[in-house]
Amino acid sequence: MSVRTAIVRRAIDVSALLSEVGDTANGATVIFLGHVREMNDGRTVSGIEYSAYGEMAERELAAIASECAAHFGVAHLVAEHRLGALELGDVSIAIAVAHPHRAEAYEASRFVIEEVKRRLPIWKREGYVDGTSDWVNAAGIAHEQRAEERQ
Amino acid sequence: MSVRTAIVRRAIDVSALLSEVGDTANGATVIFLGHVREMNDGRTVSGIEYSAYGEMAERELAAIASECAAHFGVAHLVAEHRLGALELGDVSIAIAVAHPHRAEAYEASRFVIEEVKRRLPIWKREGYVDGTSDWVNAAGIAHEQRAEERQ
Amino acid sequence: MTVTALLFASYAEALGSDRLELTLAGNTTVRDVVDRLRAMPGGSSLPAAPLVAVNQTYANADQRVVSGDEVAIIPPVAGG
Amino acid sequence: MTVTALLFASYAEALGSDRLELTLAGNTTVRDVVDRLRAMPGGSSLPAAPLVAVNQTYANADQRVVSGDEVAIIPPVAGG
Repeated sequence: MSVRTAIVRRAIDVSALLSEVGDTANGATVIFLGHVREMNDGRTVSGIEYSAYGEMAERELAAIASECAAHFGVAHLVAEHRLGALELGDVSIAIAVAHPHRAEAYEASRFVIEEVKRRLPIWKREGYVDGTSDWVNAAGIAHEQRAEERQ
Repeated sequence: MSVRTAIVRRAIDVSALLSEVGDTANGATVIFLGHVREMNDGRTVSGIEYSAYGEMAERELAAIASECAAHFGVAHLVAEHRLGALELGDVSIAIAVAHPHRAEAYEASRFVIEEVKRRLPIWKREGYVDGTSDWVNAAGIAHEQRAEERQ
Repeated sequence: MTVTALLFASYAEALGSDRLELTLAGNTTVRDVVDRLRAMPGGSSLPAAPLVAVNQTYANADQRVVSGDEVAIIPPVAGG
Repeated sequence: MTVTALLFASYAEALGSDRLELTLAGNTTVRDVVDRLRAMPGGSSLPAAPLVAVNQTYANADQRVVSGDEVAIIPPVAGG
């Protein structure tokens, strides 16, 4: 079994991730890619600046991957999240999971992205073609709920 | 929206599929890869020969993709299934789905592989390291059930 | 009337052929084609009610077949 | 005692800093650190009960903080 995670400031090489999880023991590989999307909430996006609480993000991503590997028994898991200025279509996150069976490969992949969205301390400032920009608060409601649970 | 499916007799180029579904309108891409696995039911596999009812397999795969696109509203879907003699680790099927949202991307991807397993007229003869070989009947029970439903 | 029976994988091995031209009486169904194949040498390895496609579309056992139809007997599929 | 408060994204913009050294009395909790930050210029944009991590682990509002702790106020996350 191999598990590797990284917070990176360079382009994510999807083919390299694929090679990394590939071996002859597994029947199924599921790859999830998140991209910078042109439209968000009706506004035309020109790019996104990703920032993070770097050290904690590295720890949390590693923790998510460990939990996933333990829970689903994945054979190989590689996850990279990119920071910095991303352009339209750029890959912001890539998750590659290999498993002997497909059901677990899908579930493990989904687990990682959902936990990333829930708890990875990363923020994005979306730039729009009209020259404005805004912090994206996609997880705002979940965030308030989590904060309240902790009171 | 673009949908393309193919039954091929050459290696599947996963990077090419990725480029094909990539654009700036979609936030999520899910790729499923099926591989030739070294162990199956406790026997050590040396390779698999895939054969098909070729024309019908092409029609069914195209039908599955159309149903998927209509049901999940996927933006881009490319699926290729390989035939012929495959070695350990070779990709037998690749399914790439791009969607504005990740939940639908996962569900659409899963839909395609489950329907492929259920109804694509493709067979595999597994070769083992001991020199023997056998037709694989992984979907045997489902098959008997489907046949009975049709009586 | 004549229909073309297609056989694949283990079924083709059992009957020693992947394509047979069958001459049948009129008023024929998928079930009749299967019964004919099962009566041939090696045909007993076919299940009584296999999955069948007529002209590349899955069909019920009581579906009518007409002259020129392509009737494929589909072993348990194993794609993916 | 002294703790380091870390601020990110919109919270860092609101307080005009991404890192503040705070001197606090003993017997201090996460909630006390948040209250101190909210009393500072621009601090009113912080929610009364934001998500907080102490030394890079998510923490409850009543968790004790000790001298040298790194207390991060976490805006709504938006990774992926």
